Formats: sequence, C-alpha cells, structure tokens
Amino acid sequence: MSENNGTSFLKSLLNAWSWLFLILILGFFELYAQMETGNTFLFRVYTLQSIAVAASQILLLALGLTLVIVAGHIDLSIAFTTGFSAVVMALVIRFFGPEGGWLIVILALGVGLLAAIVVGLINGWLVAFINVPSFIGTLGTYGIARGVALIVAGGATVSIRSDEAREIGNGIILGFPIPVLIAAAVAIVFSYLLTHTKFGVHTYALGANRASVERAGVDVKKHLVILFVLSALTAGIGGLIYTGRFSAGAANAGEPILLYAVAAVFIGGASLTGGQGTVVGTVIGAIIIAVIQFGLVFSGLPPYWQFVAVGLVIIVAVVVDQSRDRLTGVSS
Amino acid sequence: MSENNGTSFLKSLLNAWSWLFLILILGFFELYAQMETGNTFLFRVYTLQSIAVAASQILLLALGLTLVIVAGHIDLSIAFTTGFSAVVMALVIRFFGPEGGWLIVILALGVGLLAAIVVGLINGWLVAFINVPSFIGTLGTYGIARGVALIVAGGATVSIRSDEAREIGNGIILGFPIPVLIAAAVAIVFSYLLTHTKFGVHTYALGANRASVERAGVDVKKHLVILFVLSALTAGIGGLIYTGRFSAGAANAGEPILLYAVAAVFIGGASLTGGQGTVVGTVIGAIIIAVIQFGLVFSGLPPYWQFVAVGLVIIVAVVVDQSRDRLTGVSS
Amino acid sequence: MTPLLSAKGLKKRFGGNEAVKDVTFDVNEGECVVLAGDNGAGKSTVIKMISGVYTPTEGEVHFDGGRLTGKSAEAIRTAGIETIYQDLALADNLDPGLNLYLGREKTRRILGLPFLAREEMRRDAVNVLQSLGIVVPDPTAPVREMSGGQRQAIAIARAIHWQAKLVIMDEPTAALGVPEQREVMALIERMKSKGVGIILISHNLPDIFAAADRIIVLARGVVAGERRPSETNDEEIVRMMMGATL
Amino acid sequence: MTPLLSAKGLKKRFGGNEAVKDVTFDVNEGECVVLAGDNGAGKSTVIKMISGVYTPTEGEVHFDGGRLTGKSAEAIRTAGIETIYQDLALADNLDPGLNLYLGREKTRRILGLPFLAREEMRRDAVNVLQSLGIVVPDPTAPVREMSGGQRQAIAIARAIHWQAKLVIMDEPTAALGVPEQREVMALIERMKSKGVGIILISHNLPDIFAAADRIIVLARGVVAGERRPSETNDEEIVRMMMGATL
Amino acid sequence: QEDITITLVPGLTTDAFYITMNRGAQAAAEALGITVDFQGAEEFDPVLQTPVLDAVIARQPDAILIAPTDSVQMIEPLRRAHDAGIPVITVDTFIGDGNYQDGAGDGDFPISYIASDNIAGGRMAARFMAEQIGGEGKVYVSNVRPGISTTDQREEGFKAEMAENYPDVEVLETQYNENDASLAASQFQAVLARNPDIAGVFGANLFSALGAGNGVEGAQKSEDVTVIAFDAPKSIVDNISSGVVDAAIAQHPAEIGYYGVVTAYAVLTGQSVPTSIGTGFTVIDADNVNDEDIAKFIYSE
Ligand SMILES: Nc1ncnc2c1ncn2[C@@H]1O[C@H](COP(=O)(O)OP(=O)(O)OP(=O)(O)O)[C@@H](O)[C@H]1O
Ligand SMILES: Nc1ncnc2c1ncn2[C@@H]1O[C@H](COP(=O)(O)OP(=O)(O)OP(=O)(O)O)[C@@H](O)[C@H]1O
Ligand SMILES: O[C@@H]1[C@@H](O)[C@H](O)OC[C@H]1O
Ligand SMILES: [Mg+2]
Ligand SMILES: [Mg+2]
Repeated sequence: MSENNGTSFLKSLLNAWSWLFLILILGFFELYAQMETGNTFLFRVYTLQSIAVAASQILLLALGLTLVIVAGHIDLSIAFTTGFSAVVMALVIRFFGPEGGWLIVILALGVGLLAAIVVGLINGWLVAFINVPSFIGTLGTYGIARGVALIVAGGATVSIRSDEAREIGNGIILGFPIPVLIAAAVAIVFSYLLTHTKFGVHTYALGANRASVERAGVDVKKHLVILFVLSALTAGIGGLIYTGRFSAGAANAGEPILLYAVAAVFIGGASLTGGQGTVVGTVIGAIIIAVIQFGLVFSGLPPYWQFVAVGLVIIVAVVVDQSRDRLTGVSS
Repeated sequence: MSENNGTSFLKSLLNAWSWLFLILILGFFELYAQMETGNTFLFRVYTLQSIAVAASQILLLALGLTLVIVAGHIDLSIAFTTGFSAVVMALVIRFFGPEGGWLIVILALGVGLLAAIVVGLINGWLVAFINVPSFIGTLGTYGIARGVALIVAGGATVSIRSDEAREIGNGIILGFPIPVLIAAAVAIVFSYLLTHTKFGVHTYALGANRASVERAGVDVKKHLVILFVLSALTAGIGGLIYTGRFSAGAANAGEPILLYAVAAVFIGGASLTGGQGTVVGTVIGAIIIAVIQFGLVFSGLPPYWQFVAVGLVIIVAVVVDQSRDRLTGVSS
Repeated sequence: MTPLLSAKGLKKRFGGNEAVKDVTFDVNEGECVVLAGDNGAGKSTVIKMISGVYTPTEGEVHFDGGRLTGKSAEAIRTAGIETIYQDLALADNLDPGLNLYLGREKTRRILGLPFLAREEMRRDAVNVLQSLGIVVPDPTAPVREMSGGQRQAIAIARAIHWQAKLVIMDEPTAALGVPEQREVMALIERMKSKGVGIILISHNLPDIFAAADRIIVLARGVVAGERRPSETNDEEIVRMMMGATL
Repeated sequence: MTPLLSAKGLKKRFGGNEAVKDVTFDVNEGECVVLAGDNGAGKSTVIKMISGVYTPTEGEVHFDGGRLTGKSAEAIRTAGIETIYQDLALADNLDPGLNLYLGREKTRRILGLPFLAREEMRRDAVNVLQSLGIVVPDPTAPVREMSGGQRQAIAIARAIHWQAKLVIMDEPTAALGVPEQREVMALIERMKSKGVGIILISHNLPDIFAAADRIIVLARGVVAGERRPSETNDEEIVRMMMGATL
Repeated sequence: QEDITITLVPGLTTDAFYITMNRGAQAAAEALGITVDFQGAEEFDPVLQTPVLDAVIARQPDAILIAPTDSVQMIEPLRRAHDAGIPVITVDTFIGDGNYQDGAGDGDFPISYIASDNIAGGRMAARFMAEQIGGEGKVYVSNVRPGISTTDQREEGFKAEMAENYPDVEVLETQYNENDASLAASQFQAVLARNPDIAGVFGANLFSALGAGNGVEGAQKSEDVTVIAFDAPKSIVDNISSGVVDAAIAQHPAEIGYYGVVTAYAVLTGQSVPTSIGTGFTVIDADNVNDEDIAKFIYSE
C-alpha cells in the first residue's frame, strides 16, 4: 500500500492516457462506421481478429526491441532476422516434404529460432565485446542476415505445403488466432522480465547510466549479449509465424514492418537515450498502429490521405501523452 | 600552437583513421581491378565522378542530419522532405512549361526549398515547443510529407522537360559534376557551422547536456527549430538535384537513401546519445558507402553476396575506428 | 535603498510534493546572504526559481528594478545574475575554455566571417582556473576527463568571469581542496567589496559565518529564521535547521 | 599481521598524461586510511584502480590474500569491497530502494517465480537513509528528483548496507548537511570497531584528523608522504599537498 | 444496379502502373454507374497488403479486384475474402498457378485473372534488346530488390528468352537498386567500369530504367548502350524522346483496370466470364513515340 500514495498512484492513473487515446480512436472509427455504413466497426470478431493479428506481427519485432531500446541501444537487424528465420524454417519443412507432420514442424521451428539466435549472438558480441555502436553493428548484421537469407533460400521466398505450419499461422483457439496468443505470451514474459526481475532493473539502469550497473558489479557484457539474443529471438518467432501464416518463408518478411515496430516502441514511451519504455506501452503502441491502419482503410480514406492521417495520429498520440505531464506540472 | 600538443595533436592524427580505412578499401578495389581485369578502378575520371555523384546524393540527406544527431535528436522526415521538394520543383517547372528558361528553374528551386523549410519548421516546432520526442515527431512528418507529396503530384512522379534543370543535375564544371559541387559547398558551410561558430558549440553542448546550454542562457527552442530547418533544407536540396538528374520529381526520391544517410552519419563517428560526430566524418562515411556500393558491383560479386559484404564492411569500418581507441588506451 | 534582489512568497510544487513555500527574502548590493538548511530543505529549488530554471508555482522575484519571474534563463543571465549550480551543468564534451564561455563565446573575424577563438578562450580558462588555484593537465581535453574539483572550479570560473550584479553559488566549494576553498572565500570578499550581491548555499558552518552578512535558514521548505552572524552561533543555526523536523 | 589491502606501485596513464604513479600503501583491518591531496592529485584515480573501474597501467592490488588486479568490478565487489564514488554512480531513473540494492536485488517467489521485492527494498532504503539523518519526501520517485544531499546519502547507504571488509569513500560528505556529516563520521567509527577497513578521501581537515589512523598525502599523482594524525597538524598536511606543486 | 461497390487493391499505391490501372477502372465504373474504391499499401509486400485486404473485407464490397503481391503468400489472406462470399478477381498478378476454377491447386477460387503476362513482357524486352545490339554482347537486368513477383518475373522472362534464342548474348549478374534511381545510375557505371563493352541494360521498373539511363548518359555511352525500360510513365517516354532510353515495354494497365471492373460487374450481374483475359503490350521507341495512337499507352503518373 505504502507505495501507492502520492505521485506513484497518480502516475499509474496517468499511464492510462495511452489506453485512453486508443479507446478514443476506436470510438471515433466506431462512430464513423455507424454513421457511414450503419455497420459496427469494432464489435465483430473478424475485425478484432484482423487487427490483433496485424498488431501481433508488429509486436513480435517490437517486444525484443523494447528491451534493447530501454537499455539505450537499437537493433536494426531484426528487419532481416525475421526473414532469415522464416526462410530457415521453410527450408527445413521443405527438406522433409509435406508429410513431415508435427515433429518436423517443431524441428523446423527450433532450427529457425537457432538461426535467429546466431544473429543475436553476433550483435551482442559486436556491441558488448568489440564496442561497436549498436546502430552500426546491427545495420551491418541487417545486411548480412539479408544476404544469407537470400542465399540459403536461393531466392526471395521458399514456399511450403504443411497443414501443421499453416495451423500455427492461421489457427484459432477459442476465438483467439494463434499468432495473437503467441505474441501475448511473449509480451507477458517480457513484461515480467522488465518489471519484476533483476534483469529488468539492470536494463533500465543500463539505459540511464552504464557506470551505475557496471560499478554495482553487474556483468554488463553478458547482459548486453542476452538483450540482443532476446531481441533476435522474438523477431525470429515473428518469422516463424510469418512462414505459417503465408505458407512461405520470405527473406523480406520483417523489413517492411521494422519502422512500425520502432514506432510502436516509441509511441509506447521509450526514448532514444534509453532508460525509459515499458512492454505495456509497446503493446498499446502496436495496437494503435494496427487500429489506425485498419480503420483508415475501413473508413475509405484515399490512400495518400492515409499517409497524412497516420502521421498526424502518431504525433497526436504523443502530444496527448505530453500534455498529461504538463497538466500535472511534472516539467518545469 | 599551444593546443596542438599532447592529446590534441594525437587526436587529429588519429582522426585520420577513417580516411585510412577509406584509402584501404580503395586500394583493395584497385588491386583487385588490376589483377582481375587489368584495368584501373580508381584512376578514371569517370569512376571518380560516378562515385562522387552517388555520395553527394547520400550526403545531402546526411549533412543536415549530422547536426540534428550531434544535438541528440533524429530526423526521419528527410526521407520524404527530399521527395516533397523534388515534386514541388517539378510542378513549378511543369506549370510554366518547357520554355521557362533559367528564371523559372530558379523560381522552382526557391519554391522547392520553401516546401522543405515548411517541413523543417513543423519538425522544429513539434520538438522544441510541443516537446514531442524527435523520433516520433519526425516519423509523423515523414508520413505527412509523403502523403502531401503524392497528393500534390497527383501520383508518384512528375516528369519535366527542362534543359536548365537537367543541366543542374547532370552538368559538369571543370570535371566536377554539379551535384558534387553543390554537396561540397553545403558540406563546407556545415563544417564551418559546426566547428567554428557559436551555433556549432551549442549544438555539441545540447547533445551532451541540454541543461548546460539552457542555463548558459542559450535559446534552446530557437536553436532546435534552426537545426530541423537546416536538416530539411539540405534534404530539400537533395530533392532538387534529384529532379534535375532524372528530369522527374519523385515523391519517393529520398526514401531509399534514408538508411544510407543515417549510416554515413554513424560511420562518421556520431552516436545515438548525441554530443559526437563531425561533418568531415559524415563526408567520409558517405564516400565509404558510395565506394563499396560501386566497388562491389565492379568486383562482380553476386548480388546476394553484396548484401553480406556491405554489412561486413560497415562493421569493419567501425571496428577499425574502435581499435584506434584501444591502441591509444583512451578507454579504461 | 531598494534591495538588489527581492524574492516574495516563493512556492514550488513537484507533483504532489510542496518542496518550498512562503520563501521571502532580499539581497542588497555588496551583501552576501547565506541560504542554510539541511539536505532537502529546498535551497537549490529556491535559487533555481531565481535563476529561471524553474517557474515558481507561486510568488515572484524582482531584480534591479525589474520583474524576473516568467523571464527565460537567457534574459535573467543577461540582466546580470550568474549562477553556480550544484550539479555544475557543464557540457562534458567541451573543453574548459568553451565551458567558460558557453553562451557568450569569443569569436574573431577572418575574411569577415566569425570564427570561434578557441585558443584565446582556452587561455582565459587556464588563467581564471589558475587564479582559483587549479591546474588542469590538458586544457584541450573535454571536461568529462577532469577531476571532481577541477570540474567544480570550471563552474565557478564561469560564474565569476562575467561582470554580474548578483552571483548565486550553490555549494561552490563542496569538491574543492583546502587552498582552493580559501581562494573562493577570498573571492567572495572581493566581489562584495565591488558591490556584487551574493547568495551562497553552504553546509560548512565556518564558511557560512565567515562569508555571511545575513543567514537565512530553511527547514523543510519554509524559512525557519534569519540571523546576522554576530547575533548567533553554530548551535543555534543547526537547531534552526532541524527546527521544523522536530 | 598481513594487511587487508595492499596497493603496490600503481600507475595510471590517460593518453599522454600520467595521472598517478608509484602509489604504494596498505590498509589493515579496522583501520581508516585517509587519502588526502589537492584537486587533481589523483585520489579518485587511485581508488578506481582498486575497485576495478580502471585497470592500472602498472602495479597491482592484493586484498584479503588474493590478487585483485585484472578482476572485474563484479568480482571485486563480491570479494568484499564496497565503494562510494565521487560521481555517485546512481541509476537516475530508479527509486532509492532499487539503487540501494542495485546488482543484489531482493526477490520474493510467487508461484515459484522470483519477483522483485520493490516495497521491501524501498522500506530498507528509507530506514538506512533515516539512520543517516535523511528523509526523502517520496521514496517511490526516481533519484533524479532528489536533492544533492539526498543523492549522496543514497550512494553512502548503498556502500554501508553490505557486510564489506573494506569500504572506500570518495568525498562522502561533500554534499551533506551538518548533522548528516556527523552521522557519517560516527558511522566510520562504528565500522572501524567492527574490523572493517576504510579508505576515506576528504578535503575537510577536521574530518581527516578525526577519522584517520594514517594520512597518505598525494601530490600531483605521487605519494608526498604518510603521517599519523598525532604526529602532524593541518599546516604540515596542507604543505605536503602543495609540496610537489612548488 | 446502382449501388454496386468494388474495391481495387493494387500491388502498391505509389506506382504509375497501378495509378493508371485505377484510371481505367474509374472509367469503367463511370460507364457502368457503379463505385470503385482504391485501397492499397505503400510497398509491394504481402505483410503490408494483408492488413489492407483484411480491412477491405470488413467493408464488405461486392467484389475485390486485387494485384496479389505474392502468388503463394496471398492465398490464405484472399481465402478470407472468398469465405466471406466476396468474389475475387486478380489483376496484373495471380495466386497459385494462375489457372482458376479448374479444381486444381490451392489458389483456385478467384473468378478471373486479367493481366499482361510479366514473363512474356520480359521476353519481349529481351527480343527487342537482342535486335538492337545485333544479337550479341553483354547485358544485365537492373532490378528493384529480390522478392517482388512482377519484377522478378520480368527478369525471369528476359533471361529465359536470351538463353533460349540468343546464345551470343551474355546476361550478367542482376543489380538490385532498392528503387533508388541514384544507386541504379552508379551501378550501371560500375558495371561499365568492369565491362567496357557492355551493350545493354534492361530496367525492370521505372526507377531502375531512369537510373540506368542516367548512368549511361553520364558515361556518355548513349550511342553504344541500349536501355530498355519496363513500364511507360511519362518520365520514361520523355527519356525516349531525348534518346536516353531506347525503348519501353508498355503494359496496358488502363485496359486491365477497365476489363477488371467490367468482368466483376458481369459476375455480379450473373453473366459468365472467362477465367483469364490477356491484355497486350506495346513497344514504344524513338520511331513511334510521337505517334497519335501511342499516346494512350503512356501511363498517368
Ligand atoms: N525535479 C524535482 N522533482 C521532484 N522533487 C524534487 C525535484 N527537485 C527537488 N525535489 C525535492 O524537493 C526537495 C528540495 O530539494 P532541493 O534540491 O531544493 O534541496 P536542497 O536544500 O538543495 O538540498 P541539498 O542540501 O541536499 O542540496 C527535496 O525533498 C527533493 O527531493
Ligand atoms: N578519464 C580520464 N581521462 C583523462 N584524464 C583523467 C581522467 N580521469 C582523471 N583524469 C586526470 O587525472 C588527474 C587526477 O584526477 P583524479 O580524479 O584522480 O583527481 P582527484 O585527486 O580525485 O581530484 P579531486 O579532489 O578534484 O576529486 C586529473 O588531472 C584529471 O584531469
Ligand atoms: O513498377 C512495378 C509495377 O509495374 C509492377 O506491376 O509492380 C511492381 C512495381 O515496382
Ligand atoms: Mg541542493
Ligand atoms: Mg576525485
């Protein structure tokens, strides 16, 4: 109880603002849909499922990235770690043929994740041991993962036929698409990691002041390696889901969503300089992005105006967030 | 003289390392060319011109960005500020028809730059006055500039017929392509700004510790607005050159170059947290990128392997830079 | 005589916490007013409301005939108030010369264009620091690489280098060596004799008694009392500091 | 009796500048050794070579029978050395409780999973700070929002909260109020009586004389001399500090 | 039926080809008195196209015309439209094997496929190139990036035609330019530096061709090097007039859009329609670029 007085209670209340903003735009689209088409926007299983699946594909890149950004670093390579692991998974399935069954699919998932972990280890090693700034180090592995994915795939995509893989990407359990369940599980684990474990505290401290953790006797190099492996791992899971959803491993699977993933993390409250950001914030950020993408198409706004609208909404999302600080006089 | 003793002399000597690395890769390609094809790689006006033009297109996005990054911020919107100003210039020329002559082209250049400045002002206002984190604010204007460029263009590209515009993009003066001369002029001005003026000192101080400049009585908000306007302005110049080179203003002109521009700034020694980086470094960074892009094609490496090689070279460029610190024992 | 500076009813609230309230005091020309008080009493908060870092939640500050409250840090500095902050507020990536002149850099024209006079500023920094008894081994190095006391001396140098009418010093000698502390105390005397007003924050009782014309004691954000050094002693001051806490 | 800690021939070079050289000294159990010296003399550099922040350019450190040099900061802390750094080294975005326990956080198992015991750590922090005479208005706030003295107290709390065999304190009282300074001095006495070895860096002569069993004076990076407080006086110590400079 | 609404989902919204296709679709819509919406993603990519498609399905249009961004990967997302009872017609690109309604293969459910065959277009470019360079010499393909099915197919057709019918033409490694004309220009110059005898470049889309043309011009090789462009927006046509580009393979996107809408209308009004409609190509070069009847094949931008 004692910590729930004063600022802290106020804070948790105010952290609800991004939720509020999300509810606001949902309300807006619902109203619009009712007036314009007479149909509901929100209260359809199909709409909710579609938005949730789109958000979860963004989220799987954004979750690991959140940890890396909180620690004051960045990971660009996830753009192609996703593709690399998607391609590797597809190759394993193709190698054993469509009759492989669950055993082979599970093997393929494992090998796909291993591929991602290798990228993460290289990133961690570069940043922690060779002191390469993470922006440049992971831009390097971005190119490497891309090239290797294309080389092993022997082209851009490896298509497969596997009902089991398809089930992972498109199955629905109790109304919840499997990709959404997986993303939710990863989000819960990462939220736990970041808020309730030593590892999480050290990640925040690292972002604020590397010396503080180093001098406190934390093995910062090891910590960094783990961070980049986690980031690669979630991106890799994103790749596996991709392969399942689309029955093809594509080397480019993650590239077009990188920017959205980074945006989700920043909308969620992270900062370039590190030390800030939460998993819950990133989840809301990813959902906001998925909702406006869906909602704008749904509303029938012409495509070029949608670019403008997405830009505006992103800015407004953060301005709303800022004004809460101003209202409560936290800044000077 | 007094400041050229001790560390400082050593420093300036060591800053030559990135030059050295550049010379190294040039040497490598030259050697390769001599052995493999019997031709020279480097000692052809034509090769040099071609690399320089490619570098200058990257550089025009990277120069303004360098200032912004030194100040601890980022500007993603340049990806489409370039396209916006390219499109606007093309529209003005098209409006007056192919017989407009220099007067119209100059008018078009002016209006194109004005368009860019508007984007810069919005960025500056968002970051300085509304306290929107620059990553999100400029991601928002990225979308807006993109949408507006496409809307005003009424499509993706605006083609023009203007010998004057074509001259700006493709002319050569005393062996120097005009785009290269323009980029060089901007680089010299920005290098002067960053190293020899109050504005430059405040930019570095801002990146290290915003409070230090604020409390020293510098108008930080105004400073930020100027920074973002400068960044938009150089990106806009890049757009004008693009329109000249290709006789078409394309809304997407800058988008594929953004990542290379950011990479050039970081290869040049800047850091995510601000307070570091130089114009000279960025110039070398951009040249390194242009050289490897050219050199790898020249060397006949298969395309997928080129992705891998670019990644490796980027990493090695920075590792070389790091090892100099290690050799001189600057780090603990 | 109207006071050089007068603060009236200053209050500052951070979120739910009122760090400072009802703080009213004057500073006259050539006078050194010491703000004393326990840790967290609100001393730094008070001086930041004067120097323009914080906007007071309530109250206002007048200086040299004008109203300061609401003005920018820039305007307040131009009006003639220099401040040494407790956290120093240095630009760690710049050398001592540039830190000394930050915001007021010296330039030299070459072909009509202004160029920073880096060496000159550096030389000046070395001289000012020397007058405080501080030698930095490499004046071209960024201040990040300097020792705690060297850094503090640079912050002091920055404030005293300008012809200010009022100098605010938040624990200026905390990191300084013995001889340097003495230099700063002597400096305060010299500035007073030139008519400069001084607000000094210090936890060092001998220094407080040596420098102060008046001592204002803050306790838990409010003024617990005001004394002239000749009217009081160490014990009373310490008791006043604790006063509100008991 | 073998000393608890012995430093032999320590040297540290930064770029072209030799900040410290030939520094040799011992610390015994229950002994307080003061490192005194002017600003920039090399005191902080010496203790960072002991605590593992810097690797010495030359020389080595032995502690409690083992060699420290080359070990990580982590290993050195585990071996039983706690350090209060001059720059505090706090994680500004965390609350006092997490800063107190940084690297050694308390957890509690719920359904077999470890969860940080935030409230418990916070409560402990409030208590340790209270024992130093410090009250923070909101212990859930990040330490970024604390006053200079509150921050320093958190750094002190962090070092004394653990059962260390040697505590290194780099100007621990610089930002503290008068009563808090007294608390820290008393604390040093209590630790000594429990057999803890202490290295104290301070510019405050009365404190130096009160706490020290031996005073080692550094001047311009080298040991200018070593004295027991009973054998010397303020003036001699100050002269030794300046010694090499003259 | 006044209130028929059809949505056209292009491969990407910012491309002259699809903008022109939309123009044709709107012309048909006007003629038929129905509504055609245009909704798509910013890049030619299945991950981006899928959420757009999902939202389009939520609006429940009467039919969907789509240029699927991948033949395999878009099967599942399009099945959702089919399952929702919305007829699907693919334009420009196809899913599965492209043969619909024959009971074979995964992606069999679309009603019809209306396009100019990109592989055939690539072959046409190769034939024209071979003629121009006299049946021998070195050429290469300047392409966007691996993984875009349309441009990949043009490259495939180009290479296949050369391999089968022009043994003396050597096709060098493809160069990928990320849709950056500036990079495409520098790549041409690098290829030239290595192969001073380079005879031709096939630019597989607008920016690849614009860039290659600029590179050729910069090297003052316009006389010796043949540049063939795929697609014919105005900027390419201007470059043909000025001699920088030698020829463009123009698809007929407006026709595709027009027939697409008409086919959908036919389906919705209960007529039977063919499962595939091929639209042609027109080669634009210096000889015919100023002809009256060529103008209609120039894309809007
Ligand atoms: N930015 C801030 N946000 C929230 N609380 C703050 C902030 N700055 C100061 N405080 C609180 O206000 C109170 C007064 O702080 P202030 O820094 O003025 O103390 P001080 O008298 O200068 O103490 P010290 O002697 O330790 O420097 C403290 O309890 C502190 O925690
Ligand atoms: N990281 C560094 N890089 C370069 N020079 C350094 C570095 N750290 C310290 N120095 C230099 O080494 C010398 C000794 O510094 P040190 O911090 O040890 O002094 P100190 O005795 O602790 O002084 P103070 O009492 O002011 O804290 C100083 O001249 C300082 O400028
Ligand atoms: O220009 C191309 C267009 O013609 C094709 O159909 O889709 C991909 C585009 O890049
Ligand atoms: Mg204070
Ligand atoms: Mg020190």
